[in-house]
Amino acid sequence: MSTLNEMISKPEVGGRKLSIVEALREALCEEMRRDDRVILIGEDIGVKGGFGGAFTVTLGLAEEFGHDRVIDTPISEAGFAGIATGAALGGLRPVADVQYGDFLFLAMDQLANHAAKLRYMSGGKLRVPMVMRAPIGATTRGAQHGQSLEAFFMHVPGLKVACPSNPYDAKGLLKTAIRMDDPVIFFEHKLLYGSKGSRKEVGGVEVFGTVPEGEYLIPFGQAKIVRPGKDITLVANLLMVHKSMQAAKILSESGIEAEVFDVRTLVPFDWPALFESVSKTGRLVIVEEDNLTGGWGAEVAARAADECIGFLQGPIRRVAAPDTPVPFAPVMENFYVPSVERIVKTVKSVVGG
Amino acid sequence: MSTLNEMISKPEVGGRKLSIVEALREALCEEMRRDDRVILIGEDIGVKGGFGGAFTVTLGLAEEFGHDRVIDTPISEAGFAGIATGAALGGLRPVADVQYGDFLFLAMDQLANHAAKLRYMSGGKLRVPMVMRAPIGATTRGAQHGQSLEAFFMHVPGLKVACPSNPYDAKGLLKTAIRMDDPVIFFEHKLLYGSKGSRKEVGGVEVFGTVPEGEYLIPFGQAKIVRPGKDITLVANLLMVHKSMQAAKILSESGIEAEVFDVRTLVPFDWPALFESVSKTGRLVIVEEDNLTGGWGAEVAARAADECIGFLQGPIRRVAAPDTPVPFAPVMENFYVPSVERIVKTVKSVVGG
Amino acid sequence: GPFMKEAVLTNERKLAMYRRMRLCRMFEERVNSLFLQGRMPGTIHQAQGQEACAVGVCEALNENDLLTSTHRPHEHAVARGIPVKYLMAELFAKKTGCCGGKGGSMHMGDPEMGMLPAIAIVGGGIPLAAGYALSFKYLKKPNIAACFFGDGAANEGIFHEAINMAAIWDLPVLFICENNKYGASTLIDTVMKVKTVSERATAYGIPGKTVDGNDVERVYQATLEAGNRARSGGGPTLLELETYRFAGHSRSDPGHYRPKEEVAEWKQRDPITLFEGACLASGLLNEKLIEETRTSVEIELDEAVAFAEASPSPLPEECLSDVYVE
Amino acid sequence: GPFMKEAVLTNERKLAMYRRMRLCRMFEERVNSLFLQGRMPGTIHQAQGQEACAVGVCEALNENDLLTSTHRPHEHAVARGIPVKYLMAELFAKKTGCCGGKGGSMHMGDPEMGMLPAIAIVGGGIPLAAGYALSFKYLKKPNIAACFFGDGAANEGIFHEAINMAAIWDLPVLFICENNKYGASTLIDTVMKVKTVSERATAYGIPGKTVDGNDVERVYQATLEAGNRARSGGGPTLLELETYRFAGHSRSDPGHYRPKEEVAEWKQRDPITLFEGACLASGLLNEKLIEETRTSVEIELDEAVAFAEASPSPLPEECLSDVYVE
Ligand SMILES: Cc1ncc(C[n+]2csc(CCOP(=O)(O)OP(=O)(O)O)c2C)c(N)n1
Ligand SMILES: Cc1ncc(C[n+]2csc(CCOP(=O)(O)OP(=O)(O)O)c2C)c(N)n1
Ligand SMILES: [Mg+2]
Ligand SMILES: [Mg+2]
Repeated sequence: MSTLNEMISKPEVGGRKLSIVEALREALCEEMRRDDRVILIGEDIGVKGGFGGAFTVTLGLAEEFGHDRVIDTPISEAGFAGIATGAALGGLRPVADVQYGDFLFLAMDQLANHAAKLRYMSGGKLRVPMVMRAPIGATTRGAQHGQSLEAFFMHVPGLKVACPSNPYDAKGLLKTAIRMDDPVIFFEHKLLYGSKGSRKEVGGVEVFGTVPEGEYLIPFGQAKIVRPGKDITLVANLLMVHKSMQAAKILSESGIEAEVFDVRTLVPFDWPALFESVSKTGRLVIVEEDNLTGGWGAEVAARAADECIGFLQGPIRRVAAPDTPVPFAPVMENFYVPSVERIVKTVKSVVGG
Repeated sequence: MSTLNEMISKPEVGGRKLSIVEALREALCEEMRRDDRVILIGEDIGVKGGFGGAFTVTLGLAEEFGHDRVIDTPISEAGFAGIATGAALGGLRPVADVQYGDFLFLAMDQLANHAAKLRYMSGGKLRVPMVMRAPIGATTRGAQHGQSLEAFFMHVPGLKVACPSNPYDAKGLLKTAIRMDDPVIFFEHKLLYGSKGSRKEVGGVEVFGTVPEGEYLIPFGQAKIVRPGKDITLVANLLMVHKSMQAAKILSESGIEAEVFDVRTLVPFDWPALFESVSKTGRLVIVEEDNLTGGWGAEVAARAADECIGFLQGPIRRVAAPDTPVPFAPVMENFYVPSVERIVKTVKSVVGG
Repeated sequence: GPFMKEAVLTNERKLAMYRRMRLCRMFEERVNSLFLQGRMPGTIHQAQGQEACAVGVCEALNENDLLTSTHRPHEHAVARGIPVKYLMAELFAKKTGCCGGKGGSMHMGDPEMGMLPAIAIVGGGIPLAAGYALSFKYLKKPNIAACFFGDGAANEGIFHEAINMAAIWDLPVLFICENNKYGASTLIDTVMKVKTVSERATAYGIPGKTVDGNDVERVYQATLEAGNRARSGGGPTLLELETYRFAGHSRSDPGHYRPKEEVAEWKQRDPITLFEGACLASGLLNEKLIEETRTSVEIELDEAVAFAEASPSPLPEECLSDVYVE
Repeated sequence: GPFMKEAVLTNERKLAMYRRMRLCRMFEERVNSLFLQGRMPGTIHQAQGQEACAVGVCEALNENDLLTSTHRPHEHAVARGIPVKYLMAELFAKKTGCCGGKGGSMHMGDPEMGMLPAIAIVGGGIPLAAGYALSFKYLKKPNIAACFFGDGAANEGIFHEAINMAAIWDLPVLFICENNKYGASTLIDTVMKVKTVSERATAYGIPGKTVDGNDVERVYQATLEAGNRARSGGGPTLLELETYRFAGHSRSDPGHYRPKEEVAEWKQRDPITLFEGACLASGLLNEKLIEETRTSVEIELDEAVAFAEASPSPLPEECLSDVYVE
């Protein structure tokens, strides 16, 4: 994968190859050094001899910043989401995290009814500079530990949503999210974390991207064309960017040049870039791990069906998980998660048809 | 409105004019008489001298069926959603309700991670025959009491979603939901309840539909063309069906015949009927009170942009609430909630363009 | 150490508290009649009868302390000292309202006056107060957060989670339960086996205390005590104020679920009459002063209504702003 | 009245309990080695050291009672009597597994054997057990629901909401907290000020009790007692079982956050060794019987693995079924 990944996170001079876990940890570390108000709050994130969070992202940070800034919580997702929100109102910049994205449902009221709406309810007097990190994606853990949840939060006005596909974006977007004065839901894909630490996953993608030393920020709302192409636009995020890149490679062998569009942030979404790409290619396929019905891909399709209808030379199709919970058995999970083959097949059905 | 409403709920012989509140109450009453296992569970639903729920739907039922079957709960939405789920697993048919749909976020984990997935996790051994009723819609109560939440639940595989626009459908769909072996989220619009009881709302629509005496069921997954038309398909639910009907009337004066499509249930959705209508009219506008981005209308647009692309003579547009929380001030709320004028304007932009 | 108010109330402060209680009550009465005249949109949840809670607690707070409230926030906002004209304007849905017309009755508040917009999700404000207290502690500020909620909120999971975290981290926050016996139409005894809400403090290893919520001086003392404890690092307290709402749950509620005798009994213990009586007895108040207070409050309310009516409505498109900072 | 088991355990039952404890332990050990050989997908949370809880509780349940479990369900499922071959097949992700391969380690269970699929959301099973108990009470069945959860789950809001409702409605449900001192890497004392989880029962007005969770007879007696109370309309009990997990939190956890001495100490109190010792002392067991037990368990596990391996995988498309009934 690393060559594909090179194309994604444009290597910079003085950069080093990092996994997403390392890139995220570096972003947290840099921001905490830069700004005292940045604190971390979550389960098992700072315990001595512990995990550094469910996926080792915060490993070592308690040692450097102490337990006043790396706060281990009880298992109380709604509670610490609300406490992070309150602390943000009070002037801190909390970065909270749930161990698996699926647990965001426990904090849904605090995130959707409170964090997202407080600024509005106050007539613009309040700011909620908090980040909620959430690992998503199916990894043979079954129905309650494998969902993709972007669509739920993309649909909550007041929240911003990021979903990086590689270490370079992960670091740059997380640093931006932490400095942002609005609440951000920051999605990370478990299979992209990389194998450093004890948590290597079967089916994991070795994404070691080149990440520049030190300071850089990536603005929200700027998508990235990770592969230019003239025949069709493939819109994807997180793990699906990599599968789309693989599909694009295969497709080009049969003369189809796909443009791969990495959304990077769902809220705000880079609509102008999408419309430009679709107007150019005339064809659109959206690739998401989320369940088909009501996934974020539906919004992308809907916008294109409004703005680009005159340019479309074929149906807009989505490659997504079927409308079922995440199954445990690998044979079923592999059928559930969109595969490179399904992407190729769907693209051909659009280009052909 | 009542004439429009006539067209919606096809009067039957022996029918009486009922408000949606009365129709829902009658459905609960009939099902409770028919089946001992049907129980109600919620806040302030059976208290002597109380409200009969936030909108009087359960008024009088505790008197007939007793407090073992009309169970008043503490203010514990997650808890009683889970208890209703457990009771359903144990063989009862609970009909739970939240006082305002907004509070469903508190029960999101129990509904989305448990009720929706238990059957699947058990390999098909379990059934979860429960209903969760939820009043939605903006009624000058502000950001935490006026959201439309259909999209969140349409996106959870394992849940079914109903959203009736009139008394006839309300009764028939609720009876079906109660007899169904899958968990159902049943949305009701506050402005459609009708003025019976103490709860008349400003801007409320007087929907007194003709409802036949006694037994009838309306299957899920059957949309209703409430107004036939050849020029454009207007897809709507709940209150927006009525606004779409008003818009259609105005449009026909300028020679545009809109076909108004009442979805009735979002899960399952009557896709064949939608595709048939759009293939016929060649134009599609979706009208929803939900926030635009990621609303259920996006899914409708996405499906049509896949299945009907060859028939489309114009862009697919959505008339929805903007991506903001619900504002309190009526002047702002009226701007927020899709108006008849906006529907007319949007339709003309599509038919014209 | 942090600034701590005197436990003993000066006459001056007592008179101010008396006037504030009157202002709370008369504000609610004025709002009620305006609402009945159809001059206010939405619904309202009023607090007549709970003035001693609002005023007693707020009197014990410092300027930069933080207050959170509920769906029943009018008196909390008045007691916290937000000028009534901005509250009235909010209820009139005007641009000059404390929330610019975006909040309304259930979200009254003003962060610049030390009160978050009220939270209308029962229990929803509890973790926000705890989190705000975390920021106070982290930033080494001498302040506390005080969180109002009702008896009904004590059965929400968030009550459990937030109080537990405040307890283990010794956060400077007061959890103040206005126990008015009912959550909407639901009698507390039917949804809780324990006799008092404050007993639940034991589950978190923090002090719990139940006091007469209609005795404004008791409420003040109890809040001050718990507040001083919190300010000096002693952690949170669960303070239960036994009180009663004279009006229905919301405007549309005639309150038939409450025995007439019970209502009558509590009206006998009207917190304003009680405090007035005490002040009359001690000679601090007299009929003339009482009359003057009423008149000055009337004038303040007249001006507030005039201000609200004269204020512009927001523009429809303004509903699009204040969603994000950037 | 409802059927209630004898408090005094016959030798026959003790021997059965002993074998079941062995089966639990050896099942976990077998699963562990199979997992390390890469023959099982996903992750696993094992319960070696907690056998007395699983077996003591399940011994006190009747056939049609209902058990709910957690992310650490293997021993609960074995103790409940689900044939190990179906559990093994589930871990092998086979169609013959107790969940047809859709559940996996964290959702082990079989409703037809009186155990819901385990709930992997910490605390998530608590209201389900209470709701199931509501159905028992409503349908006038003589049964109870028993709900396992960990010490960490006692800080989830759902714990508060569900136990409170079970209390006010006197539901026939047992809330059984396996307090193994840690929630993942988090020491209970750091996330709770109270010394025991059972103290929290007072907040709901129900009995709370803490017993030695490594003493299977004590666990049985306590569960039976609470169960009889529940069966006869006395309502729920919060039962805390003090125990310890010998292994890491999950397969990937070396457990460095626990003092070696602590682990060693608890291993001294291995629940199986303790019960074995007692049975040897009373002459109920002898080396020969112990050896025979081990052997028969080995054979049962060999057969389970053989069954699992010989079983077909589900078809990929089968992931589309079992979402809805209709
Ligand atoms: C989470 C949630 N559930 C239900 C409601 C509806 N509701 C509004 S106020 C109320 C009663 C609250 O009772 P209590 O907490 O005692 O406060 P009080 O009204 O007595 O001041 C209810 C059920 C709500 N606003 N939020
Ligand atoms: C709601 C939720 N939050 C977090 C997790 C991740 N997680 C799984 S097990 C666990 C620790 C649970 O501790 P405890 O309840 O004591 O059970 P134990 O593992 O000790 O048996 C955590 C945090 C989860 N599965 N669900
Ligand atoms: Mg109350
Ligand atoms: Mg534990």
